[in-house]
Amino acid sequence: MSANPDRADAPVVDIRGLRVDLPDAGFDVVDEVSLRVWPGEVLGLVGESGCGKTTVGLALLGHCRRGAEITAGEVLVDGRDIAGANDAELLALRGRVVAYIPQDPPTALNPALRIATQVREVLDAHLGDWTAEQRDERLREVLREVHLPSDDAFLRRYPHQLSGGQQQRVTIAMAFACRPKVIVCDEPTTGLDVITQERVLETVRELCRRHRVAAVYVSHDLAVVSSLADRVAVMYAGRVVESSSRDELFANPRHPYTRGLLRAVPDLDGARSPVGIPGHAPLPGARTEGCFFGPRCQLCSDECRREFPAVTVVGPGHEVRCHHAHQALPGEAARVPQPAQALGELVIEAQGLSASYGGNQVLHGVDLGVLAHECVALVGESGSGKTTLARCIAGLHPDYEGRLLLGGTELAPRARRRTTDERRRIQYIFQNPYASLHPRHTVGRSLAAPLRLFFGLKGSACARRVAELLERVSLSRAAAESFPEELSGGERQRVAVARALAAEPAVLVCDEITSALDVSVQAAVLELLADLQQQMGLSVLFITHNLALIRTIADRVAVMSEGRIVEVRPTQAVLEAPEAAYTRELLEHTPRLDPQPSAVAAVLGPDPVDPVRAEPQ
Amino acid sequence: MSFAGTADDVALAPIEAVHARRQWLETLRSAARLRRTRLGLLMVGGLVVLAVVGPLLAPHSPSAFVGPGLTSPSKVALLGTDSLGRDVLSRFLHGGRTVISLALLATILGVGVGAAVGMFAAYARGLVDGILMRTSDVLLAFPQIVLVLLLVTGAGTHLWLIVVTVALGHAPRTARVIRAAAMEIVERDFIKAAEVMGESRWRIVFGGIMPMVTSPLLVEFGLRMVYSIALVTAVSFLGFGLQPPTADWGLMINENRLGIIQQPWSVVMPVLAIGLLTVGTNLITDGVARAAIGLDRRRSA
Amino acid sequence: SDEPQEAAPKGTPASGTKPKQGGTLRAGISGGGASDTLDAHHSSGAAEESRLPQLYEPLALYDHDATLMMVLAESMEPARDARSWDIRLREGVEFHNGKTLGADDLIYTFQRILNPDDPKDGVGFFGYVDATRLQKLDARTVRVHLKVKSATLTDDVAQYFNGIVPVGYDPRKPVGTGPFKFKSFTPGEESTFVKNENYWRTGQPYLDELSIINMNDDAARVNALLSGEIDAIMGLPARQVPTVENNPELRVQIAEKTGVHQPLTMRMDKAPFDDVRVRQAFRLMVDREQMVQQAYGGQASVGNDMPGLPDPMYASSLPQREQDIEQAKSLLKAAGHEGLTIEMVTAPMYRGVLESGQVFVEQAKAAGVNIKTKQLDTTGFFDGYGGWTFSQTFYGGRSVLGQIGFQYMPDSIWNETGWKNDRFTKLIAETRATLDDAKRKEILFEAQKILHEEGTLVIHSFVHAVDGYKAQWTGFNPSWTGGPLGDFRFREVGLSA
Amino acid sequence: MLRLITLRIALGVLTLWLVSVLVFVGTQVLPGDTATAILGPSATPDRLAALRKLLHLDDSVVAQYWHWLSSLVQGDLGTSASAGVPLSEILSSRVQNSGVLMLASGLIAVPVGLGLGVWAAIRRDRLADHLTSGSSLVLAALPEFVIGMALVLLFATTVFQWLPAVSLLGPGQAIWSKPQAAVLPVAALALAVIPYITRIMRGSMIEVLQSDYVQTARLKGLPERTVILRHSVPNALVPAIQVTALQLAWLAGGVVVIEYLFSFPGVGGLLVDSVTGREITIVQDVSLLIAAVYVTLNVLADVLCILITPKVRTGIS
Ligand SMILES: Nc1ncnc2c1ncn2[C@@H]1O[C@H](COP(=O)(O)OP(=O)(O)OP(=O)(O)O)[C@@H](O)[C@H]1O
Ligand SMILES: Nc1ncnc2c1ncn2[C@@H]1O[C@H](COP(=O)(O)OP(=O)(O)OP(=O)(O)O)[C@@H](O)[C@H]1O
Ligand SMILES: [Mg+2]
Ligand SMILES: [Mg+2]
Repeated sequence: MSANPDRADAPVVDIRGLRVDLPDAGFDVVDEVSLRVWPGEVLGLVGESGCGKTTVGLALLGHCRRGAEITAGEVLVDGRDIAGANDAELLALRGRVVAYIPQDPPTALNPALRIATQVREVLDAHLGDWTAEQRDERLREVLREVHLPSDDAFLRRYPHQLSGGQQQRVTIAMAFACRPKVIVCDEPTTGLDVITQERVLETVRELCRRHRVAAVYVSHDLAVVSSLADRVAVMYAGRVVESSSRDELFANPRHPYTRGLLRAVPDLDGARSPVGIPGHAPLPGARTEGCFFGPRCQLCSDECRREFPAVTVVGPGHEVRCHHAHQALPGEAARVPQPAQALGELVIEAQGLSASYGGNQVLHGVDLGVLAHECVALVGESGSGKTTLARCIAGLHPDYEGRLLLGGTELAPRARRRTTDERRRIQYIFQNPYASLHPRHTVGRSLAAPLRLFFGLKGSACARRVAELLERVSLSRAAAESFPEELSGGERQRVAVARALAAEPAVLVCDEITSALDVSVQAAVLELLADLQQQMGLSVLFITHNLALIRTIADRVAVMSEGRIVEVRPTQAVLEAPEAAYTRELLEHTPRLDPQPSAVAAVLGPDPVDPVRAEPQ
Repeated sequence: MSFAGTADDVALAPIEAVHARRQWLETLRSAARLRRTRLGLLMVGGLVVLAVVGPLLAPHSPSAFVGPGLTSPSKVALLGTDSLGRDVLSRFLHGGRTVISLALLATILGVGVGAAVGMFAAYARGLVDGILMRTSDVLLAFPQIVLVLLLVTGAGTHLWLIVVTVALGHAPRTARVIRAAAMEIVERDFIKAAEVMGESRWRIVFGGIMPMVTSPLLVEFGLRMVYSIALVTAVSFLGFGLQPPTADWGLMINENRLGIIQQPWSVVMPVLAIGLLTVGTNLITDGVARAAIGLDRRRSA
Repeated sequence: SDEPQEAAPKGTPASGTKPKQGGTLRAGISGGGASDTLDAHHSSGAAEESRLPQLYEPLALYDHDATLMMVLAESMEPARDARSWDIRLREGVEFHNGKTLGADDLIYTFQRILNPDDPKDGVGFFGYVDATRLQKLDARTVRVHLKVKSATLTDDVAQYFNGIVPVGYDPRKPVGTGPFKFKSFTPGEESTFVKNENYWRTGQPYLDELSIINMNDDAARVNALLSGEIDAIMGLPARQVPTVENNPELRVQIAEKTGVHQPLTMRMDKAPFDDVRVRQAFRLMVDREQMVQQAYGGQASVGNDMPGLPDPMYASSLPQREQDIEQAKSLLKAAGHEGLTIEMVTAPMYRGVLESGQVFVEQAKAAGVNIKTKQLDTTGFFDGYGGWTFSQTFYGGRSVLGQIGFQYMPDSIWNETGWKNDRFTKLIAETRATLDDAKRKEILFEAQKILHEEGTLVIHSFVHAVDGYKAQWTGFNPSWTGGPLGDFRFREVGLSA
Repeated sequence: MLRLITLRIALGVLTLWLVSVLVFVGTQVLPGDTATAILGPSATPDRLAALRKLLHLDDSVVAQYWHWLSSLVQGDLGTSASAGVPLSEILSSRVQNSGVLMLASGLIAVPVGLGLGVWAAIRRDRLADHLTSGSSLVLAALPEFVIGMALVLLFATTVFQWLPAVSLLGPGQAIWSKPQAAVLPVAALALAVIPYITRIMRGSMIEVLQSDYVQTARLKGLPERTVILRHSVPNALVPAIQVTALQLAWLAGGVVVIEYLFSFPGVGGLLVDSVTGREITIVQDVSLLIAAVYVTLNVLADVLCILITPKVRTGIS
């Protein structure tokens, strides 16, 4: 893997000092971005959401979303400056020289056009001098290359008639159809399950290699990038803060953000617990003076607060923008594994649960129980029925057969039909904290609702309890008066946890509660949940499709596939010796941060042993 | 703003007393910053003021005869006389109250009922939704003007009847719009969350769903108001609405349409006023709609 | 009194020259609707009034000058006891289908009108004719037996909706003896007629074709005339008279002396009008001159609370009642109705009604009377007709005696105010029995005096009939009845030579 | 897909049936009936009774309803109570005239409205957009009779005298034989409808232009024409079709006021007259007709949307 930045041949992509502004709002989205990519090379562009990855990716095609504008810098693609190109030149470049694989294929494909039309029109637009037969031939060829059928019946399909993976392959086919020199992949695998993701990644990798295409691969997932990229650039708040070859970056990260990010990534193999970075990344317009990472940085000094660090070269092809690139991170205090609490009897139990949507049965006789003080992780690929099971338990999906028992008594299928106490004892935390809190209610009002409903609390008694709850989830009391929109995703999810705790429940059902969060924030929320579970002796049903998470949190793991539980065993046992073939497959395809765990372990040091972090800073 | 980490002691106010910024106020406030809204407010505000204080300014009684019919503007009658020889200016100054108040009442009633029905239908789903929507389908298919004709002819001309018929036309339309908006809301997790906790239906609909549909509701209110004004005046214009000798803009057009060549003022003034009123209302509505979209976009960002 | 007269083509055009033959007239009328009909014996208003006379003709009719003229009857003679009449039909009159008018047709017509299962409008006028005893004396003479005595059969049949139709008449194939033959008909829209070449009045009609177009909206009608879409319109609103007059291509026709009136009705058996002083007060509240000016734009003559202005029998020597607010107030006070509030029921039944109502409401304020208007639609209004304590109505022009028989007798169908005054009733009976003209006039004067003093109607004005037409036409002769467009006698109309 | 369409049509029929009940009940509440209207104030009780018997007005309401509906289904619109002519005769020319009015307004309004909408969306925030949006904002607000009055003042009476202020037609005279009579009413209706179509089309077009798939199309290097015509317009049409159908359906009712204003011999004027004249059967027939137009247009719009939305079209099969 040649990560040599001093390659003799010219880079095919050369971005110099790119700045994209929002002229109306009066601030920049990205600035001072310089990147180079050589033919046949994959550059991984990582960063948390909102840091400007897509903006940079689109700038490579000379495109800005409405309201944004390239205001400085050059974007040289194959020697031509895209930033200064006129409309006609852009038309000729896009799709032909530089192509784009969009983030979300269901919305990126035109729902009203057949896929053949959508692939074919790229060829028609750019290969006008070819004969129709030649273009037809290329159409089928490129479909074969992305491992899609190329028969007429398939060509006549509409996007909605394809699976998510197939849709993504169509967009890849469109991008590769004219054999461009550069492709920009904007998180092409987000939203795909691990197995599909792996196959799509393989396809991209293979095509880039075969056609010597340079790729800019945008992703927020370090594990994915580590398995694909030759070189990696880390972005934070609109700036590239570190870039280097992949191996160097993972082995020797220098920016505190990169290091924090690596620590926050949950690890499937190791016994290392993910550690979050306090706070959250600022959005454009909310960035501070000096180093944007300063407020979250443990090394932050006055210098950092004053000015944004310039580029420092710390090694061959390894550039960092940090005043403290050479300083070691203080030893992170990490959690002591709590002595396992004695597990009690079954708190909640599903017996032979079969659920369906209309005529479509998605759960087939599921038996699963959670003991008192126990955390059971429910894993399985997307669409396997995890959410459906959770909704049944919560009383949101009454269309099921079989029985649900809470402490031995059968529950009514519909939440409304259950007693207040039954409703109180089961609490459900939703996947998306952006959707589960009423946007027009203050945090205090959201928290007051369960207090009013379950304990009849009002007035200052209620307010006092709200304040307690907020403190319990490490939020300030002042947060009671804020609206969800004023909180970051992680803070919102804490509020959601607090709301569930307000009911003093016996069982918490957590449906992918971290999947909408950035890695650095996800780790912090997981820590909080694990602490609470231990301290309050809650039973938790923790649903996730991210196997890497379960080691940290779960006592037992239930693996679900196509509406059936295929394996339920203690976590350690499942991870080390999976019994079901399906479990094995899942484990195999889960991307790992680095093929050589020892290297990472060396960087991150030994597992921190400090007591629980009560509050992130 | 970040609330993480700091445990500073804030005085504990009862939750209910915590001042919740209302979405609609916020929308209106940001709408008021748009030029078109201001223009609309100016137009509507001016006409409302005119309607309210107009009668005090009127030089004559709106029903008094000040000269022969259809005379041109003179010292006595600044805008001339209408077909019966009454002062056009005085009648014009008196004629706004009925239009504005009837239209407003009809809009409040129709949009209120429609919104409640729409939200309940969206929330209840299934049979209740089916019945409510079928009913609204029937009401929608029933031509509104026929409804007005039948009811007014059947029960005689009563102001409340005009209000009710116009409202009856609005309710199903509003119900559809609000239902469509609420459909997506009821699927959101925060509604599910309230449901799981066992909140009452009433609270879910009015506390949970309603604050989420204030933008479409405001826009709908504006649109319906425009339509109310048009309909109330059209009914009077057709001669099925307000009764003489009421001074009313719609009626004035109908009464004096014939004399438009000799004495255009008695028609032009009310036509102008109605036009300004509806256009102004529409400008405000448009501003509100834009502001609402802007706020929502900022919020989802 | 109503001497049978020889009916000859008369009515020399009041204006313009004698018409020449040919041409198509498009006349705009109002009052039509979906319930329009061509049935010879049924009328729901002005629309039928305009159409039926073109197709059908009755035995007799009033002429423009309020005299009675024989039409299809050659003569109508009462028996001495007035229990039967002999009717002799005109000779050589042909129906549109070529059949000659005869006694059987008359009998058939009377039976059709008087059919107890489906009585027609005429019943209200000569319902006293015994339909079972219609005696054919010869080919064109019929003896009609009456259930009660009547000396006024000639007056009673003199309505346009009593046209003689042939035996076996089918309204869907309208056949009569009129000056025009049926061509097409769409209710509420338009009807067209073509010249009856065999019309018995030689020389008439002048027109080749006639088209009567219904346009209820005044503005539409006026616009149509101004833009030349049509040739003549009835009911030109007073305010439009100058516009039309100023147009050199158009003419205005005003019939100034008509009996058309739009009175206010006060039910005398209901409070407060059971007190004659209240009725008198109401009559004193009207400023009639202002009424004429404001409500009718000057196109009306002041009324004196009695009907029949153009009739020579009209009591014109009675003093004209003037507005007297003080007097009205004191009468009301005496009756205990100071500051009275009352509801006036009305409907847009005819142009001018709503307007005059509004003027009255305004004028009543001066006397401290607060009138609330309740406007119904016309059908709704007439559905409850006779039940309204205080309302408005309208009447076309009739003779004094005709109107009295129509409205003022205890058994009159139109007696919407419940007017009943024994002395009045007696005087009218006396009038009817009296043969001497002068004597009759005297008695009738006495009766009219009672109406003037105690009556239940406020007859504030007599409305002019105003028509507009293109200057090239002639023959629209003003009629005392106020019947528009020369009483719809289109047979007299033609292009000026 | 067929199932979906069938379901939609069945719902339409159900709606129509409910409307028919409502219309029938509605017409029963009118004071006075056909008989009083025909005979007028001079009616004596015997004459009324006789006529009522003749017109079957004494039958039970249910029987009357059944009689009306069953003959209607068989294509018999009933008979004019007074004129004795079949209502189909009275109605047919009126329906034709109104139909032509609606059709002409629709044929003008739909393409103009859609075209302006697309144009304004493409020129978003530029002068063309501001002009279009501004004028459609104003026009959409103005009541149709105000627009009509303004047109009359402008083109028929006060400013220019180019066109007739009223639309007079002979019986049986078809509107197309006198097109100038239809110009102003058609213009008034079209002007009342266009802004709505423009606004929805602009809005939905803007949404589509901001969609990911249009961005994808642009990033594929497709010419702007293709991006607009192939990728944007067809997808933007779906919501526009619904609104357009509603607007065209509105025409069926809105025609009443405009017909009154122009004395246009269509169903609108007939309706007003018939209510006053208690020609109940006409009121019922016309109301149902307007409702049928409304329902049919909506069903058509839905079917059209089903047909142009591949997801729905192929989804259920
Ligand atoms: N045209 C625009 N108008 C307004 N805001 C914009 C625009 N383009 C980008 N932004 C803002 O700039 C920030 C960076 O956006 P961008 O989409 O590039 O981030 P990203 O790293 O791709 O995020 P994600 O991981 O969520 O896709 C975001 O907060 C976004 O809201
Ligand atoms: N509302 C719904 N109507 C119909 N089918 C549904 C609905 N929700 C889910 N399904 C289907 O039920 C199956 C199980 O869905 P479920 O959401 O329970 O899966 P999941 O395991 O939670 O997936 P993910 O990891 O993507 O959240 C899927 O095939 C899905 O398509
Ligand atoms: Mg992105
Ligand atoms: Mg799920």
